[in-house]
Amino acid sequence: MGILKVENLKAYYMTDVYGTKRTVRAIDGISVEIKENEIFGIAGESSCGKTTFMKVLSGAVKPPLTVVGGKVLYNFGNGSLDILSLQKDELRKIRWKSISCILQGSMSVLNPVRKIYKTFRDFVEAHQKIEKKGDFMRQMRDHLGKLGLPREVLKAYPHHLSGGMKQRVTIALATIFKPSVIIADEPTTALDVIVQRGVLQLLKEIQKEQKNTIILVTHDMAVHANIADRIAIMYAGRIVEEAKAGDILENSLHPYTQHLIDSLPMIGDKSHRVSIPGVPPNLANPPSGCRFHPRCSSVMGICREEVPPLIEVGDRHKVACFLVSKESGDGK
Amino acid sequence: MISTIKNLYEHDRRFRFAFIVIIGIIIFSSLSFFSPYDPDSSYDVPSDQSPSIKYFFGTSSRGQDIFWKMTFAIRNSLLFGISTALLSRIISILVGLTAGYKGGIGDRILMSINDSFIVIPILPLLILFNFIFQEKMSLFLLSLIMACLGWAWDARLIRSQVLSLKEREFTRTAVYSGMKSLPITLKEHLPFVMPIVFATMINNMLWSMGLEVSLAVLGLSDINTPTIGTTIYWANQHQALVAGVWWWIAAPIAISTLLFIGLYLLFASLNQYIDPRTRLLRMGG
Amino acid sequence: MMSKLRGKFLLVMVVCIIATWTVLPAFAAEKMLEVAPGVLRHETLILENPTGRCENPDNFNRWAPGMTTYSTGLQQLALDTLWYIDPDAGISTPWDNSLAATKPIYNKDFTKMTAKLRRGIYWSDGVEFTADDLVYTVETCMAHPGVLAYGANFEVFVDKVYKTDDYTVVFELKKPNSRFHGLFTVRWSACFIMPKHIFEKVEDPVAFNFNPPVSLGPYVLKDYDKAGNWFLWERREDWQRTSLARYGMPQPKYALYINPGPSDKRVMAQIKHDLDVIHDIAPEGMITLAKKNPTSKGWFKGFPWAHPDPTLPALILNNERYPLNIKDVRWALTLLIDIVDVSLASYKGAATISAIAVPPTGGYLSWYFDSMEEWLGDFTLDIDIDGKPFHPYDPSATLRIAERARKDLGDIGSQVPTDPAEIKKALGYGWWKHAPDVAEKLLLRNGFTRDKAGKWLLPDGTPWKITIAVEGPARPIMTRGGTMIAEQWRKFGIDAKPVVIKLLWQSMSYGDGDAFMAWCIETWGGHPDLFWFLESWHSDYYKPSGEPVVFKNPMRFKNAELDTIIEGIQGLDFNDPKCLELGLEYVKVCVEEMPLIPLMSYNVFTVCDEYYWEGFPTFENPYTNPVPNWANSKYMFTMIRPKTVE
Amino acid sequence: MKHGFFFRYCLQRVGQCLLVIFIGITITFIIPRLAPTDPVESAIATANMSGQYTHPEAVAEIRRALTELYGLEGGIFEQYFNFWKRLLKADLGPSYSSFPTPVMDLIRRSLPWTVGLLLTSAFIAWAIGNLIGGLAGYFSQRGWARTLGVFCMAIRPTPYYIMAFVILALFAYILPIFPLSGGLAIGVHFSFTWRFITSLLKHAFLPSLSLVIVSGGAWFLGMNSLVSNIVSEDYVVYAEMGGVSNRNILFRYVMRNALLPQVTGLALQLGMIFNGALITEYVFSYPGLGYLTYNAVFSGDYGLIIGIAIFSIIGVALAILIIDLAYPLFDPRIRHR
Repeated sequence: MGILKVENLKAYYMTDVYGTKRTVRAIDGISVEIKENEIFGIAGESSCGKTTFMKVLSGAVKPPLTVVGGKVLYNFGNGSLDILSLQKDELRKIRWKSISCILQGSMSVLNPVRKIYKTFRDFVEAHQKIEKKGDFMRQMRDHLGKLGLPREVLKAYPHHLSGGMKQRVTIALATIFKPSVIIADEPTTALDVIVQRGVLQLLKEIQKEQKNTIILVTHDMAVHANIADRIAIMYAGRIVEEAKAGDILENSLHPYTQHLIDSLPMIGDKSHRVSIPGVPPNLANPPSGCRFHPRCSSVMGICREEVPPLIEVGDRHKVACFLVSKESGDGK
Repeated sequence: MISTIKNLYEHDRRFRFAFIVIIGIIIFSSLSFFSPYDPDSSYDVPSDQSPSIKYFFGTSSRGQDIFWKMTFAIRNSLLFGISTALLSRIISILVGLTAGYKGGIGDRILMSINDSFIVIPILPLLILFNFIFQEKMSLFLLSLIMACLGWAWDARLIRSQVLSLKEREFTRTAVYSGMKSLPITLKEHLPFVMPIVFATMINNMLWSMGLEVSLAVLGLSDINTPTIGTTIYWANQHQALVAGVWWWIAAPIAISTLLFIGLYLLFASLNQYIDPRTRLLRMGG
Repeated sequence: MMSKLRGKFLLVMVVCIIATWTVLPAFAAEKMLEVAPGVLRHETLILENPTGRCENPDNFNRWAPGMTTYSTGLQQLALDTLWYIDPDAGISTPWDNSLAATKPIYNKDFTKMTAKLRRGIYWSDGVEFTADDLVYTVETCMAHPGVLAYGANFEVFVDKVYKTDDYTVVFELKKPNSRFHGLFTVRWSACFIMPKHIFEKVEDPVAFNFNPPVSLGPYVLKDYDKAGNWFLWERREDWQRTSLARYGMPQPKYALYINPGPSDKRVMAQIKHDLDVIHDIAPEGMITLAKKNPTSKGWFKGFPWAHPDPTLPALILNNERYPLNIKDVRWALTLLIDIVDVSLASYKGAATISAIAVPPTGGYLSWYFDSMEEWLGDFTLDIDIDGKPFHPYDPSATLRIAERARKDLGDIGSQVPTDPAEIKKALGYGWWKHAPDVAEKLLLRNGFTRDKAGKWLLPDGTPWKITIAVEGPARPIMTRGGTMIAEQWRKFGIDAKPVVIKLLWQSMSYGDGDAFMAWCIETWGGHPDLFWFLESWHSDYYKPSGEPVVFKNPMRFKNAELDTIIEGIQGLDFNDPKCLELGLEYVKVCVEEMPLIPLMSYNVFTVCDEYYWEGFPTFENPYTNPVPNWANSKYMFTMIRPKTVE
Repeated sequence: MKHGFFFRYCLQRVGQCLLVIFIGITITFIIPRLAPTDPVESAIATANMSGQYTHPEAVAEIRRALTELYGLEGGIFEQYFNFWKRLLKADLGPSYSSFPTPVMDLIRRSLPWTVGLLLTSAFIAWAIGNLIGGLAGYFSQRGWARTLGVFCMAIRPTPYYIMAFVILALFAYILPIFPLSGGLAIGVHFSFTWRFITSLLKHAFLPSLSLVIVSGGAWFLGMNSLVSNIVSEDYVVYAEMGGVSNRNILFRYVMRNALLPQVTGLALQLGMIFNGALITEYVFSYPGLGYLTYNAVFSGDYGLIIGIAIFSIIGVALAILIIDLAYPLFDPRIRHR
């Protein structure tokens, strides 16, 4: 089995403000399995539940977010571990050592009034005792050096660093303990293209060296194309397609995936990019049946009534669309 | 408006408490119109009677029924607070909108002046004012002066609200469509600024009524007009506490504390209600 | 982790609370055996300094302007002058030759006064007090008129001052003055004598702060607070070489004058026996003391307790303001006052009221009030009521006050006297009738009218407005009284309003207002002579409104008959019995004209705690004025005795 | 370049401070000119009232001498100019009730009391209010945090006078634990002795308590809401994910950042706290500026009142400047740029 198995996960935001009760079904039945030593990309438009999914994967579930069903099972080589049923102390033990995160908005994840090395020390100290300050500083310098960061960074405050630097520092912070799983949520979003490329390169190198699994979330298909081994496409709280990166990019089956791919700029392609018509659905009141049906150009009657199941159609290629399941169903 | 109140009333305990208290106090103060006694008269009833069925809050050493006296006192204090708050709102809206909209050097100058007014200790100035004006100092003049000194904090809040509004889509649209800045300010911004104006108004009332108590206790207010402060002043004049007429002090302190807490909770509750993040959740964005 | 943190937090809270409650009572338990290190409580008399906190406590130069330490014991215990007149019976007689050996000796036409001085009086630094000190004092003050106290007075009158021997000083006056000795006679204060040997060494006697003060009295300054809250005096080793030694040794080894804070705090302090002599408190405070502290003693054994100062608070009308310039109007306003309510409002009934323009205190009861009683009863206003002339005097007013007070005071109501003779002495002789009907007639006949709502209009049809200026919290009693009078007038339909004026004395001086709750009639109390205040009522000194008044005529009252009376007194010796006759004539003029509405004596609730000391002056034993800021209170120190000798 | 920003920040703060002083003092100059009183007559009237014998002709003499001494001459602009000229020489003129003692002397005598009371109380209130407010904001679901919140909600709007008065009545009257008034016991002088220190603390406790409760309540509420916002900041969420200890997160991440606006808040609130100190001193007869003000009002000493007003404005402005200049110590973003 893989390093992470998610079974029929459902996580809703439940709020009650001045009597307005709302349930936002941010994750509504996701099942996925991620293998060791791969870069797993998750793609989708904004507010499709990607970030929520990451939060649940990292075990950071706080009200109003509530997990209403399903399991998130990790396997770090000593049996499976449901991160959702762990006690706080147990969770603290596996955090950073086994699972670490690179959050969306990395610009503001560093405490603005704390020098970088102190933040590092806080994170390290939480998991192991620091015997000698000198040793610790040397280790950190080495670690940063490997990631191509100058040693002065340690003594700096976050506001001294550029966006790219901050992102590298965050990556450095997330990889101190060589964790098995790194969950990276939009790690490149706020960066310009050149810096973006550097950061991605860095992630790749780390993965190659540390042999860990990276779960990479971004709306940017170009990033996925660049780095991911496998890609899952999320739409409105569900996974609609999952396959190897090459399959998704060249042989996508779901109409939504096709739209995403079409919006990807190609070098030398001067044709006008078409954006997907319509807006993403309101998850507080999602459409019936296939959630993509209001925007789908190939919509059928059944799409409005029933939820298409995620079925395997090829070599670890899964898709949830009646267009496909009908075909393959017919085929059977 | 009604639905907002209903909504808040049903779902915010603080608001419910504040609403009941304030409505109660408003009803209480409007009882003054039915008072059997003139607010200025004394020795209408036996003096120094402790609270009883006949005299809810007891009677004072001046032979006044404290219950009825308090109805006038609360009414005047409320009117004083409201008039100060309304008058100072005019200045804060004017300064806040201008500074926020104009920006640049004008904004910087206005805000420097504004900040000066925030930090200048006002009590010594008010004492000086009262001292100079002596008997000419009526409650209204006092509220006018306090309005002139107490607008700055809220002007700053309004300005920051305008600044955030300016970044929004509709302002740009309005600018591109050639609207003049004043109409933009009035038509587009004011409606969004109004909730914050209302919330700060309550806070300003708290401030001005509190200061009035301080001034009156020092005898620096219009002692002939019954207010919360002058009631305490007269009780002190008659050594109510030492003489054991504690109810004379207790009544204004209890009612005003209730009123102050009510107003403050109202302010806190409204403040949360108009907070953009709460608003987002409320409207289901 | 979180629970650990919470645990710690709770622990800290608990420790804090326990610490607070164990440490605090330890603080409180500190019993007052010593007032200050080495100063034993039972050897110390603690008195209130009514000035409160002295803002410049380092300056003891009594003669310089702006000094505030006069009542800290300085003028009571350390300074001395020629003569003292006690407002009450006095230790032997009201008149006491203090530094002087005899009464003042005038020549026939009052242009020369000779003062004979006592021998054997020494300053606390061992230098003998002689005629040189007196001459030096007068000359120094004259050299700085207007800046050094009394300088201007000397400048106006003194032609020459010289000594004929070490114990005799002669004043040659520029013009006749039969009351010149008044400058050296203590009523509340007077021109005290400077130590020549100290002052002659300083460059500028105005800027000199006379610290530490060299004393001519029986005590010397031992210590004082730099913040001005307390002043500690110690009895001189050589107290026998002071003028007070004639009456024996001053008993307290130490005298401590303190600022005890506002009235309610003074009451608390006395209940804790930390304050032996209270200068003044609100009537409610007095009632509390009467209830709670059995050792607290006032001037009268029971109600009204207070010591009546020879000062007459009155409603001072500006006789130049229309319509107050009309005699009928002034009388109408008088008849609209119900003195019972005013007395209750201001003093809770504990006032000594007066219908005439002299204070009902000391010898004045027999000199003036007994003499006037019959005349007042016969006095009529020239208006007929039911065909008969109206008699405004009401001798029963005080009985009604006593009755109301008895009812209001509840369980200590029994302290209110019931014997009419006793009531008369304590609460006053009588007052004017509350007669709104007569007032109405007086007004109507002067063309005043009422509008539909019953509000009074002036003869020209405009609404009649009148303000009563009060001082507010600075003088609560008067504020309460003035507010009550305004209310009574308002009930009658006159638009009357009390206004708090912090600078009441100033605006009264300029005549800036209609009526003022204040006083301008002050007497010696122990001497029937009225010249002290009356001199400035002479039309020679009259100033119109807008110009500051000269001394004591803020009514701007001008009366030819009165001028004759004043001139008459001026030509008589201070002790001539004819002065009293003329004084009675003055009282009659004031009743006829009512230039100001007399109300009551300035009752001072001086309360003495007989816990450590006893033998304080009282109405039964009126050997001196107990009010502790009066320089006369020095006599008290020789008469009190320690109560508990340990 | 590195210090440029910091330098500009300082310059700006100093400029703001001077503006506060300028505006405040100009107001102070204008007010008495709206309805002038006559200090000469006030002095004479005060002497008259105190029962001292003065011959009628002497009154005129005194009047003349005083007018000359007070030096109230010249047109309005000349007076304004002279006003500033005197101020720059730290001369606030003479007190009229204690003439010719300079107002500066009287203020200097009272100032240490007010500064001592105000600084200690403001600091204690700030520290306690923020500490407890921070804890309560972080553990906002706990019972004690909610109880404290309700308590502070009730305290926060209470006027200073009422709070001070209730405390005085409770702890000096009903339970007579503390002295009713004054700053030191009788016979105690400034010295470093146990007696002096206990006496000082004992007398300062209640006035300071009343200030601490009212302003501490306000800091509590402010900190509480700041913290509840900051806990959802990315760096806090991230540190929590990283397993950083709760204590570290609470103090070094949450409170440390929440303190920044509270430091600015201290500067902005200082004027208001000063008002409170004046009232508290009056209630407890504490021998500072507040009590001096009270006396000045009742002795009609308007020279002194103006002096106190000017002094409080300058004092508060300077105190704020100090806080502003110290702010970079708390916020590295201004310190290192």
